[in-house]
Amino acid sequence: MNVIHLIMTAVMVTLFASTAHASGTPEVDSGTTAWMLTSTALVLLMIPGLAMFYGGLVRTKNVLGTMMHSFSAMAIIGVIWTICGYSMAFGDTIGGVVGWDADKVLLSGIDQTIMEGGIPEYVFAMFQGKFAIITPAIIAGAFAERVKFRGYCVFIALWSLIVYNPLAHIVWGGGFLTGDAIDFAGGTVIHVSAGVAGLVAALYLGARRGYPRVAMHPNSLVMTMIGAGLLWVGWFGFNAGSSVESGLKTGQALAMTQIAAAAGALAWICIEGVLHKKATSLGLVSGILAGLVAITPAAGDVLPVGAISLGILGSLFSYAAITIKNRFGYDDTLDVFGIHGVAGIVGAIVLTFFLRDEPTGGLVQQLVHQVSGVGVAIAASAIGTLLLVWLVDKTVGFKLDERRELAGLDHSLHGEHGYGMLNPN
Amino acid sequence: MNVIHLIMTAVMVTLFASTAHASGTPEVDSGTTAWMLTSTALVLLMIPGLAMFYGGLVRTKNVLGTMMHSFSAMAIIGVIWTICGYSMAFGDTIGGVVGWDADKVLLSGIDQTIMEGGIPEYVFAMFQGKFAIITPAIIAGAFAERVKFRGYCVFIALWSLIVYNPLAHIVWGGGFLTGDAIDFAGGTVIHVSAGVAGLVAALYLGARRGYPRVAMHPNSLVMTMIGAGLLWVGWFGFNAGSSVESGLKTGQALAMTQIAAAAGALAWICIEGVLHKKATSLGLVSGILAGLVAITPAAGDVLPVGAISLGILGSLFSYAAITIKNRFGYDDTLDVFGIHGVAGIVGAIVLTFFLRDEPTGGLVQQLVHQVSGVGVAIAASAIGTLLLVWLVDKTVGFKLDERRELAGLDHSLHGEHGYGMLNPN
Amino acid sequence: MNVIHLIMTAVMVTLFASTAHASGTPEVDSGTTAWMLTSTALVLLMIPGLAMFYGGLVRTKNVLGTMMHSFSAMAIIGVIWTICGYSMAFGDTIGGVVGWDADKVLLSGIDQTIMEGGIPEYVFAMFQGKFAIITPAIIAGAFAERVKFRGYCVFIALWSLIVYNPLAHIVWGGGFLTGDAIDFAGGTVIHVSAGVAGLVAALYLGARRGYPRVAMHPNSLVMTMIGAGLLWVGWFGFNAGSSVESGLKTGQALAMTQIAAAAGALAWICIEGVLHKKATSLGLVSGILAGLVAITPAAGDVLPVGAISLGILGSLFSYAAITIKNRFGYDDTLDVFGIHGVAGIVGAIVLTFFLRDEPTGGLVQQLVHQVSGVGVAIAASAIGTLLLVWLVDKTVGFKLDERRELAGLDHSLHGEHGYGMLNPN
Amino acid sequence: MKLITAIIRPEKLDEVRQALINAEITRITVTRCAGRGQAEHVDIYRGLEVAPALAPKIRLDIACNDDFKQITVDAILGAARSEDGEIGDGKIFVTHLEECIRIRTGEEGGSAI
Amino acid sequence: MKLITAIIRPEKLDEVRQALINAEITRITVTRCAGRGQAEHVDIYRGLEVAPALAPKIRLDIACNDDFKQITVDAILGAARSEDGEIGDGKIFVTHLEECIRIRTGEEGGSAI
Amino acid sequence: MKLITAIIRPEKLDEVRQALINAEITRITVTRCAGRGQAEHVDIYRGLEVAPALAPKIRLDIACNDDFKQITVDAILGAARSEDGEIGDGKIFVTHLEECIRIRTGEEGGSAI
Ligand SMILES: Nc1ncnc2c1ncn2[C@@H]1O[C@H](COP(=O)(O)OP(=O)(O)O)[C@@H](O)[C@H]1O
Ligand SMILES: Nc1ncnc2c1ncn2[C@@H]1O[C@H](COP(=O)(O)OP(=O)(O)O)[C@@H](O)[C@H]1O
Ligand SMILES: Nc1ncnc2c1ncn2[C@@H]1O[C@H](COP(=O)(O)OP(=O)(O)O)[C@@H](O)[C@H]1O
Repeated sequence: MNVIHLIMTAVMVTLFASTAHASGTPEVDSGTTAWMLTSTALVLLMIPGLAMFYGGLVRTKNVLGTMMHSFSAMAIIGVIWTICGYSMAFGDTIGGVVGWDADKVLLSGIDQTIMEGGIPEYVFAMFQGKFAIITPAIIAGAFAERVKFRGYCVFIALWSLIVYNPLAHIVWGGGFLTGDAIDFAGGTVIHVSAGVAGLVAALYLGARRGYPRVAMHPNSLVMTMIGAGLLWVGWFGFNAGSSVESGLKTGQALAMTQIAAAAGALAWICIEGVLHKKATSLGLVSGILAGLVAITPAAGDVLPVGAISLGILGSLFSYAAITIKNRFGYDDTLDVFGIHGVAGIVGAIVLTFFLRDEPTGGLVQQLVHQVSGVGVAIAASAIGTLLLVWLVDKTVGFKLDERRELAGLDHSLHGEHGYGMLNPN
Repeated sequence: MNVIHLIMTAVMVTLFASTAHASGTPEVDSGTTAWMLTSTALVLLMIPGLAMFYGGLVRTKNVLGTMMHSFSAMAIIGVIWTICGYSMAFGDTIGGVVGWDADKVLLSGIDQTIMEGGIPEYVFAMFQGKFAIITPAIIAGAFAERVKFRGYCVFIALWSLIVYNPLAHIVWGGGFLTGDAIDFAGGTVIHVSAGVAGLVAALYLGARRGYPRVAMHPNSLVMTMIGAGLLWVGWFGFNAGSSVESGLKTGQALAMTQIAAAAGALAWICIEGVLHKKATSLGLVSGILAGLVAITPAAGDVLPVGAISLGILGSLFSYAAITIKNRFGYDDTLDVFGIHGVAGIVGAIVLTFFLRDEPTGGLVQQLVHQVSGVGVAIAASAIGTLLLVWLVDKTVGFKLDERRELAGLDHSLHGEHGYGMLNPN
Repeated sequence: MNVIHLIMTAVMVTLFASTAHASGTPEVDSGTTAWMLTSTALVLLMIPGLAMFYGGLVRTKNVLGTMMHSFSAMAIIGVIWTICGYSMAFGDTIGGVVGWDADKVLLSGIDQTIMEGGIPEYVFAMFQGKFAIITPAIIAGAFAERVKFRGYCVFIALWSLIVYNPLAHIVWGGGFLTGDAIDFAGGTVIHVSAGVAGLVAALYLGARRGYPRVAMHPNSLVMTMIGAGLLWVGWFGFNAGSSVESGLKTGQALAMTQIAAAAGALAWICIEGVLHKKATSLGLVSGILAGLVAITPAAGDVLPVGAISLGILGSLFSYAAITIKNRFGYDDTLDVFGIHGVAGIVGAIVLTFFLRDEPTGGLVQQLVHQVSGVGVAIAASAIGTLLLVWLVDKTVGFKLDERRELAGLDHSLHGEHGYGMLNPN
Repeated sequence: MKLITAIIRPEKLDEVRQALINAEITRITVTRCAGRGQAEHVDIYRGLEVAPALAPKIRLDIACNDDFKQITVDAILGAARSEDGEIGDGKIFVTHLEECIRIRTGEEGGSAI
Repeated sequence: MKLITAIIRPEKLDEVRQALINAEITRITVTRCAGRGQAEHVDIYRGLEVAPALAPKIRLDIACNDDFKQITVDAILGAARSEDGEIGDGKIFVTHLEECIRIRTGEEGGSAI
Repeated sequence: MKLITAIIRPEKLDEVRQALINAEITRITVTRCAGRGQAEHVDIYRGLEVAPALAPKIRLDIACNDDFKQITVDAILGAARSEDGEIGDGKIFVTHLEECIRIRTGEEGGSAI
């Protein structure tokens, strides 16, 4: 075995001369690390993307306030995640419900850690941190144009601690669902939970003043479209990065993401074309989103036919959900539930029928897993959100008073105007 | 040979422990894969980039309609490419003109394939798919502000099938020109063919109502500039990704892209400075584009001096072409031919004189290859486009009627307004 | 040793079959190359990001002119860097002050070079070139809204040659400070030097007409926010790319960048919340920037606690500096000194107390190194800038005359309008 | 006929329009503008008088027959005033309208309003 | 002198300007605005009366001497009307203009128009 | 009372406002518009008459009492004129203002200006 040993050493020396580690721990794979670094940057790009997507859809007087919801999530959750979020989501499990690991608090013990796949744990922690950031930012769309900034900040901080971190732990971090339900890149943890949270919060807080009597026009569909473009790009990091490698699975995830987004977009403009004889730009970008959301839980595990189908079904169900919402008349400002919730649920459940490999327990068994995964996300998110919205509303206050809501968030909460150019100054 | 065998196995085990493949097929190179994934994301970024570039240049009433041209290309070609486009471009050749491969239809047979360079074939297919998407999106600029959305959709679908896929096959996919003409990243397949298609379509469809009598101002040069910035960034994926590796050739392509873009931009503002005593922002970004287009076919094969020269020549010829167009008076709305066509032709031909390595057949021989490559692209694109424009115009209709053209695409075709903020609502 | 030799050969053959090089020179590491390519693209993204950030903050009439400052830096420095900049910064040292290397002129001798870390030298040269581009683009904010375009172009060209290239050489390229002061990603070379240059130029050129009597409102905080988002994303390339690897150090740098940006943003809105009872969007994005600038010199060498602290301190000191500036009343239009200068200095000095590893010479010794690094940057930049501003002002002219300043840069220097949509045409 | 021009706070637009509709006045033209009324904020900055910044405002133009003038003015007054009448609430200007022509039909005068 | 204010459809701007130029009226001021005329769309949404949305419009202001009034009005009427006169085609308002001063020269009155 | 409407160059806005403030006129409404005055640029393009492009302008509306009219006009005239009075400097229109109502208080007439 001397020869083998020599060989191994030679390989190590040749390959990893630059890294200082002993050969016992996993070595850095520069390629995988490169892709995970890139993915982290791409998912970060989704935050300005979301800010633009949402920001363009509200009324002119609320554009900055709405963008602030996304940006402040970067600030607040960015810090919380560092302090304890990562530890709660990916620390040693406490009863399968939440994690904790003194070493991961303030990321203090992972400074030199290389993970199994060959990437520094910091990169994984930051990649996951972006998911923690984007989830509350998505929720914000449901109660856009009518909440206090202070209340929002407190809400997302608590929501992250009480809903997101445990949920991420349960599904990904070693909690009681880890490994059963297929949720490749966060269909349930992120989109279903955000969609449901949005719905609950929108119902609790009530509609915007004037809704639906007063027409509320998007201030810039142009910006919304660009935002959707950035979201699509960023989603490559979101889904393909969730493979935590740079190989076949990554390629599969990227391809399915691309295909489902295109199919979703195409489906939506076809629906509109048939029903209204007009394809709208908002429809096209909504279709992109629905397709992307629907493929998220499935990206690594279905074939192109599945991706096309999920994209189409995502758009179909989201379109239907929004139509129905208009009947119910509750005010989910930017259709967070209609798109993220519905397409997320559709994706998480329907993926069962398009899996590349027959699931080990059989289709029915898997379906049960999927449904229960979705169920847990819905339940956790609904209960947690309700509690928190109530709590925030009763303490710092959540819903804006009428005067400031009518005056607009930008002016009354932030003392600014989004488009100074409109003002002949 | 026992030792060697042991060694090989050890190497395999060490390096690719995570991949399940037998050692007979090419193994994934995580680094190359990382860069190709990134390139795919970067080229995707060019679509919103192009939407912004074009969108900012049209009149306010057409901004969404123009952006929809880019975005709907993502949707439509994204799906078509999955279904049969990849197969037509990169399948087994049928007479050197078009490919076909049942295995590539719906990408059904490439699910586990790793290509020679060590990347999953999915990634290559998606990377190439982005090129198929962007080409018709570029064409759209030539007849911006005056075509039906439905007609446009049908047109690009057919154009992709009848012109783009065969052309890609001929030059890259094993067709009759593969290997002769140097076209590193699609100077002829993409830019020349798009430029010519734009010219033909613009001539067939005729000018916008009022052109050139009525002044037609860009609605947002700010957006156009940002779009140009995103295009530059995305072009790194476009050109450097076309090396399908992550190594020396990639670095060369990236460097030349950067240099030519800078040189093109500088050249254009110098020309304007000399001729008009004023450098315009539109000039600067046009120069960026001209430089990028000119270097596209050459990015992997020239030295920095060549990149600077191609950038400058690209701008010079494009500038001249646009000036001449203004004399002729035909209405290529956003100068697709003037920039993509002309700079593409210049780049494809002039690169011969700046090649790193003396071409095997000698300069003259290579020049002939280049010119015939360009010739084929021009011929194929011109004939195919003419046929299709005529066909679409006679069936679903292509040119907008006067009333809806004057009212603007956004309102009359999509029932929306791009800038709601202008409306005091 | 026969066996070892066989092994080495096998390894080489297996791993680098695709590269044609002899085994004597460093071999390409496709993973590291992938990340450095990506980083280059990300840093390039900072230019449109900066153009948006700055562009949104000026008055409507100057939006294009301000964006042109960033974009023309891409054009001008992009070409200069290729011709001689890289040679001056990274060539063989001449007295420790500036470099020169005939081989690097026009990048002519690096066409096939693979550097130690396994990346093509082209990639390194382009990555560094982006830094050379962004530094003058940052300065431009200090005298936004009041300089001639021609003067600006000449100024940045000279500044790059006389200040930036030597400074980069001194600190990174083998000059007299290389290796002493810790400046991971350019805190002193880029941000301190740009900040000081901005201050000097602003003082020399004097205030904008009407300042501070006339209220000068940002034309689009929406655009400024998006720009800040892109800057954050791009900064991942800036900092994590500065590790020139794709491994542990890269991950550390990326994580610290993310954490400091979040902490800076959070700190700033907290300060505003406490002092004004209102968090502004401009405050949030200023905090992002301050945090990013402060972590830049430290990104690879501190722990998360340090990143949080530097982020907070960056915001605190920048906030204070801007408040004080308002007292002094000099006109640093976009607070280049207040943010880049101050946070850069804070970061470069304070990092000493948060280093991962005890510095070899002890804390005090290191502090001296840091302070002298900062001192050199300040001195070099201040003297060089003063000289150049004076020179440019006396020759081509730098400050705009009153009529054209009041009319706005866009109209009077570029003959364009940024927002055509405002004009009912 | 009268042309009633009101400058109001942007945030009051919805309320004012609703009040006008309630008063059966639905025809209206709205323009974005900026203004400065009572110059409460003429800051002194190091001895310099600062031109106070313009605040965003909304301009309403309503053409109406003489008998509708008071109704219109009252509707606006009622809805545009902030809680306890703060500076910046705006102005109403009334001018004489000589002619009014409906483009669609060419009708003139009171019936064309 | 008269001040003619026309509210027209945005898509008609080019045509109207051309018609005015043909009638030798080239001086004009154009403003983006929004409006609602015949309130055809007062939707009822679950029993609530919906304030109809404002549609983008263009406002033209033209100062002219009295004898040019009719020419101007006719030019606008001719060009601004949609094919068969649809709701939303707009209005023309005419008011009396007391003075007109050309800033460049300080000229006043009819010659300053 | 008079309603003074001035169309000026955008770049002159700051100067004009300062001049008005110096003349103690601080109340003002400002609107972005576009216009074409002396049609100096009616280009001929291959025999076609080109509708000259509209240039961005700023519209000021100032309501004032009769005795302030001349002061206001003079202030504008003084500040809005370009160095040697170039085409495009703008116009001042004066119309009669019948009523003026302050929304905040409901005051009417001269004191409400
Ligand atoms: N005399 C005036 N001329 C023109 N516009 C005026 C005048 N007075 C007020 N305005 C407009 O009305 C808006 C609100 O004025 P406001 O501050 O409420 O007036 P006041 O100080 O008389 O109460 C101003 O921003 C301005 O646009
Ligand atoms: N009485 C009015 N006062 C103010 N603006 C009006 C009035 N009537 C019409 N307008 C303006 O003219 C535009 C078009 O009106 P339109 O629907 O054609 O009027 P009508 O219903 O009388 O035919 C409206 O959007 C509005 O801006
Ligand atoms: N008769 C008019 N009616 C409406 N607006 C006018 C008129 N004359 C001038 N204007 C406005 O004033 C602006 C400047 O006009 P200008 O070219 O200075 O006028 P003139 O040619 O009479 O000197 C124009 O762009 C237009 O907006």
